[in-house]
Amino acid sequence: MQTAVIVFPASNCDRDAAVALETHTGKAPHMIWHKDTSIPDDVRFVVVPGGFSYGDYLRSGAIAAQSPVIKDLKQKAEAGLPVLGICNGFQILTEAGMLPGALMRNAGQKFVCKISRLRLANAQTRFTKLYDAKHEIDIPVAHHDGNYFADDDTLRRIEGSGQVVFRYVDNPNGSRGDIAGIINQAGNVLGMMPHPERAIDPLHGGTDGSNIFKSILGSL
Amino acid sequence: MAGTSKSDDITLDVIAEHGISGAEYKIILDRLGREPNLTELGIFSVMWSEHCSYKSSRRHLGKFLTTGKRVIQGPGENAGVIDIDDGDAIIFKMESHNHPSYIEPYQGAATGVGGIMRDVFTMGARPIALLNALRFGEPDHPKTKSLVDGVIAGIGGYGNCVGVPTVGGETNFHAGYNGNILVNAMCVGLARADNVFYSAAKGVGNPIFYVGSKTGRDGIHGATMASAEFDDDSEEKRPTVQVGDPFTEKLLIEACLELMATDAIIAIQDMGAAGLTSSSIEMADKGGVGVALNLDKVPQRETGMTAYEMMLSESQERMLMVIQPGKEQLAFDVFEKWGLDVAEIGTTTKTGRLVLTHGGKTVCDIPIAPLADDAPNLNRPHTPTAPRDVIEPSDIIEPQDYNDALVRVMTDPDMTSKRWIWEQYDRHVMADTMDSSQSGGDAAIIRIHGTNKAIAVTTDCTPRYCYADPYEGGKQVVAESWRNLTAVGADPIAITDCLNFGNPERPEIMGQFVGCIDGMNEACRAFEYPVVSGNVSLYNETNGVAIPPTPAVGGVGLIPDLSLIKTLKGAKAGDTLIMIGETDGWLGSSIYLRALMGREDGAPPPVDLAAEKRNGDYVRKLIRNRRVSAVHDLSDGGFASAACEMAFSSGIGATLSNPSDLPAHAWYFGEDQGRYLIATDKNSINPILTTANGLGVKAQIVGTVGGDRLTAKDGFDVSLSGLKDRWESWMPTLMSGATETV
Amino acid sequence: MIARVYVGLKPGVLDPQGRTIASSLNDLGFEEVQDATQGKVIELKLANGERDLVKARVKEMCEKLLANTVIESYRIELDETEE
Amino acid sequence: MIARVYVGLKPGVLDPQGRTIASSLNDLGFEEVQDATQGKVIELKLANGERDLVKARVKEMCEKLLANTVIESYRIELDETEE
Ligand SMILES: Nc1ncnc2c1ncn2[C@@H]1O[C@H](COP(=O)(O)OP(=O)(O)O)[C@@H](O)[C@H]1O
Ligand SMILES: [Mg+2]
Repeated sequence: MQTAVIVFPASNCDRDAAVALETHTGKAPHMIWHKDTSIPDDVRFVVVPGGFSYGDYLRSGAIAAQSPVIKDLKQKAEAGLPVLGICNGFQILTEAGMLPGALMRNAGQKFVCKISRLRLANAQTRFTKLYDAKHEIDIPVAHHDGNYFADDDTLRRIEGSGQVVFRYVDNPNGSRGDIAGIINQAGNVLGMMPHPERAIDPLHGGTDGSNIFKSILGSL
Repeated sequence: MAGTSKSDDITLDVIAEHGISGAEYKIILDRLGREPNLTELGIFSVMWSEHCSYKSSRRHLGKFLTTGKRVIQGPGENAGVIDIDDGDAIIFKMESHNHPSYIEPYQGAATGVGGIMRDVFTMGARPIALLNALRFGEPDHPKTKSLVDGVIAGIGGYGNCVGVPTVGGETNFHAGYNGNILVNAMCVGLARADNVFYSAAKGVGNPIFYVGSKTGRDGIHGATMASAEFDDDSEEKRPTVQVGDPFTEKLLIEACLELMATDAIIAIQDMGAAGLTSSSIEMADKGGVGVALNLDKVPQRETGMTAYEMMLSESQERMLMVIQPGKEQLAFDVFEKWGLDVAEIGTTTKTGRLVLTHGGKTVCDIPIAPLADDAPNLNRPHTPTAPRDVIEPSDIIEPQDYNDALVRVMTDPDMTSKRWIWEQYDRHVMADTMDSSQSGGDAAIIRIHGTNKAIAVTTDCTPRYCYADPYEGGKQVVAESWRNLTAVGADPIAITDCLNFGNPERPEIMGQFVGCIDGMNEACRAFEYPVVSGNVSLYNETNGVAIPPTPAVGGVGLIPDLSLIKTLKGAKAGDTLIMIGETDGWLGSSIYLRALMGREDGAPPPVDLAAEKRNGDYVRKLIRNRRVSAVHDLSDGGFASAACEMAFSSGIGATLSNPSDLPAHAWYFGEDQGRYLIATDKNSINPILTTANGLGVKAQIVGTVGGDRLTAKDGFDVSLSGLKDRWESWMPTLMSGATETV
Repeated sequence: MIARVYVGLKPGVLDPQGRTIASSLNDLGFEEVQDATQGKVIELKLANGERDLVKARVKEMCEKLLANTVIESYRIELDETEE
Repeated sequence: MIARVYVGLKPGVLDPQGRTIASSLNDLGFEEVQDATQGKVIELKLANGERDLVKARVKEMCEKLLANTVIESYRIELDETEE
C-alpha cells in the first residue's frame, strides 16, 4: 500500500515516520517535499511528521501550514484521505485549519521530553479501533508547544462528538481537558502531540504506538 | 599596493590589544618584510591566539596516544574518525563554549552545540547523538540558577530543533566554577568509511564556495576572548554575541550531506572560531596551496562591513568548501534548493599566499605557511601540584546516623537526579536511542540505523580528583570513561577530550595541565584507548581564581550485537549482587567527605590501570556470556550510591552486606576505582566467582535484590521511594521560582 | 514604510507566558505587578505605497500568516516617517 | 496603571525569526516586504503610583528579568488611562 510523508524544511521526524510506515506496510512511503503542489494519486495515507518546520519561528507550524502541498492535502483530506499529524504535524494541521483549536507554549514554559501515559478517550476511530478502550498506553512526548487550546464552544463541540481521541493521564503541558490528540469530524484526520512512531519498536520506546498505524492501515 | 602599506593604525597599543607580543610582532615583520595593515594584524592575531594556535598546549598534546587499529583519523581534522565495521565510521568531537555561555547562557550554549555539530557533519557524517558536560558554580550562588536555566534551554533549543537526540552528559556544581562555568558539548556522527571528507584544499584554480548564513559583525574577537581571562572590565570587551539559528543548521546539514553524496566537493571546512580566517588558512595550509578571496562576494548581513570585520566575524552556520571545477552549478542548485546563501568567493592559487581583495583593492597579501606553521609553540613553565596526604578510613569518624549519611550523599548536588535537565532534551528523535539519561545509566546507547549493532557514548571527568592530584585524576578520567562503556557491554574504542583549565601563564596551572595530560595518556595507552580529537580551553579564571582542572573526555565504544546490551536497570527480585574489584575504603576527596564533613581534602583514589583493565574485560565477558541481569560501575559515592542508582533504575530495593573488615562508612562510601556492581541470578553466582578467581579478579557477594527498601545490615535502612523522591526533587527545588537574567 | 504588527492572545485565552512573567516578577520583589501578558511585535519594512493599500496588504499578511486568529488578535500601525 | 515594555534585538544581532518571516511573506506573494524583525511586548498591570517611580521600577524589571540586555534593548511606555 502506498503511503506518504510530507517533508518541510527542518522537519526532523520525517525519517522516523517513514520507518514506521515501511515497518507496517512493507513499502517505503513517498517523501513529498513541501514545495510540491500535489500528492500522488496512489497515496492512501499521509503522515505530517514532527520536527521544527521553519525552526518553529513565528509560531509552531504556522509557516509550514502555508506550503503549496498543504492546499492539496486539504482537498484530498476533505475527499476522505486519512492524515495523521504528529507533534509539529499536529501543530501544522491546526494552523492549516484542518483540525480545531491551537497549540500554545507548554504551561511549564519548558520543552518536555518524557514518556507520557495516555487514556483512550475514543477507541472507536479508524486510528484507534485496535486498542482496548480500558487500557492506558505509553507514548513519548517531545515538544515545547503542546498546550492544546480551544475556546469553550469548540471544546464542548469536540468533546460532545467524540473528537477527543487521547488524553494525558499526567498532563505535561497544560492542555485543556488533558487533550493529547483529536480527530476531525469526518474521522479521517488525526492530530496528536505524542509520537506513536517512536513507540513501534521494543528496543526503542516500546510498542504501544503500533496500533495506530495498524488500525488506520487496516481500515484501507 | 593599496591597503598593504604600513598603516598609521598600527600603534603599539593596537598590537597589544590584539594579544600579539613583541616577539611575535617581530616574526610578523620578518615574514612580511614590512609592517602589516590592520586586517593582516587581525588575521595574525586570531591565528596565533591560544584558541586557534594551541600555543601553550601543543607540545603536550603531542604526547597522546592517537593511533589504534580502529582509528581512521586522529587529531588534526575537524573531528576524529573511527571504524565500527561493515564500512561504517563514527566521527566525533567535544568542544567548549565556556566564555560565551557565561556571558549569554542561552545563545552561548546553543551556538556551542551548533559549532560541534558542524565539526562532525563537515566530515561527511550525519550527527546521531549529542552529549553535554556541564560545570556550574555553587547552587546558591546568585548567578547559578539563571546560568543553568539558560544553558539547558540553549542546548535543548538547538539540538531539539535540528533533530539530533541529546542522550547523555554530566553536571557538576562547585564554587570553583562560580565565575567561569564550563559548557562542553559533544557530537557523534555516522558516516561511510569510504566517504569521509577532509579539509585539505587540493589543486590550483579550484573554486571556493561560501555556504550558509550571511556574515555579520557577530563575535568579532571571539577567539581572542577565549584566550584571555575575565576581569571586571570584561563587559567592555564583549563582542557582539552570536545568536544560533538551528533552522539554518538543519538545512545546512541536509544540503551538505546531499552534495557529499556526489563527487562535487574536494575539501570542506566549517567556519568556527575566527571564521573565514581560520577556515581558509587551514584549508590552504593543509593542501599546500594559496587562496585568493574576493570579499565583495561574501554574503553580508550588514552594510559597510570592513575586510577586517568580515575576516574575523564568527557568524554561525557557515561553511567553506573547495568545489570540483565543472560542478559549480550542481553546488549552487543543491544549496539554493535548501534556501541557503551560497557564493563563489574565490579560488585556490599556487602562490602559497592569502590574498584578499575588497572594493577592488588588495587588502591583505600574506604568506600562509607562517600563519599556521610558525605559530608560537610555547614551553611554559609548569610546577607539579604538591601531593596530598592519604586519608585512612580510621582517620574519619563513622556517622552517627547512616540513614542521614546516605541521604546526604545521594542529595549532594553532583549526585542528584538530573531529570530537570534531560527532560528538556529530545532524547528519542531519530528513533535509535536504546538507552539514554533516562535510565541514569553509565553510557547512552545508540543503535546504528538499520543494523543490529550500536555505539555506546559517555562523557566523564571528576574535577575534584584532578584538583587533588592532576596525574591520578587524569588517569581516573580516562578510566571512568572506559569503565562506563564497559558497563553497558561495549568495546571501548576511542575518546575525544575537552581540556578546561585556568591561566597557562601561571606555572601551577600549567602544572595541572601537564599532570592531567600525562595521567590521561598513561591510561589511554594501558587500555589502547586513543585520543582522536579534542579541544583546549584555557584562561578559565576570573580575577586570578582558576577553575578546578577539568579535562572532560567523551568516549565511544561498539556493541556488536543489540541482544548483548546490559545496563543498570535490569536487576530482578532474588538476584544476587556481586562486586567486582578491590575495596580499600578510599575516602580522600570523596563525595562522602564533602557531603558529610564539608571537607575536600585528601589524596584521591589511585587507579591501578592493570586491575582496571582486568576487571573491565571480565565484566564485559560476563555481559557477552549473558551471565548478568544488571551492571553499574562504582564511581562517585561508592558502593552505596551505585546500589541506589541500580535500585532506582530497576525499580526494586536491595539488601547490602559488608564482607570486608572495613568500617561501614569506608565500605559503603569509599571511592576505590576499577569496580563494578553486577546483579545475577543464582545459577551464575558460582561460575562468576570461580572464573574471577582464576583470572585474579576480586569478586565477592555483597547483597541481594528485592523489596522496597535499601538496607545495609551494618548501616542504613531507608525506603527506596522516599530516598528516590529526595534524589529527584533536589534539582526541581533548586530551579523553582524566578530566575533573573544574568 | 514601516508597519508594526502587534499580536496578542485574545481575551479568555490563558496566557501561560504572561502568568509566569507576573509570578516571577512577584518572586523578585515586584509586588506591584498584578498581571502580565506577553505578545509579539513584528516590524515589517515595506516598499512605500498608498497608505490604505499598504494597510490592506498588511491586514492580509496578518490573516494569512502573522496571527493565528483562533487564539490571537492583532493591531497594525503604519509609520511613514521612518525610512 | 498599565506599562508596556517593548523588547527587541539590538541592531547587528542576528534575527533568524525575522528573516524567516520576511522570506515566508515573500513566498506568499507579499513581495513588498523587504525585511522583518520580531520582538516582544510585555504588558504589565501595576498598582497605581507616581509616574516616575513606576517607570524606575519597570526599568528595574527590564534589567532583571524582562530583557536580556546582552542582546536585547527595551523601551517602556506608561499608560494611565487604561485600567
Ligand atoms: N547535562 C546532562 N545532560 C544529559 N544527561 C545528563 C546530564 N547530566 C547528567 N546526565 C545523566 O545522568 C546520569 C548520571 O550521570 P553521572 O552521575 O555523571 O553518570 P556516571 O557517573 O555514570 O558517568 C547519566 O545517565 C547522565 O547521562
Ligand atoms: Mg558511571
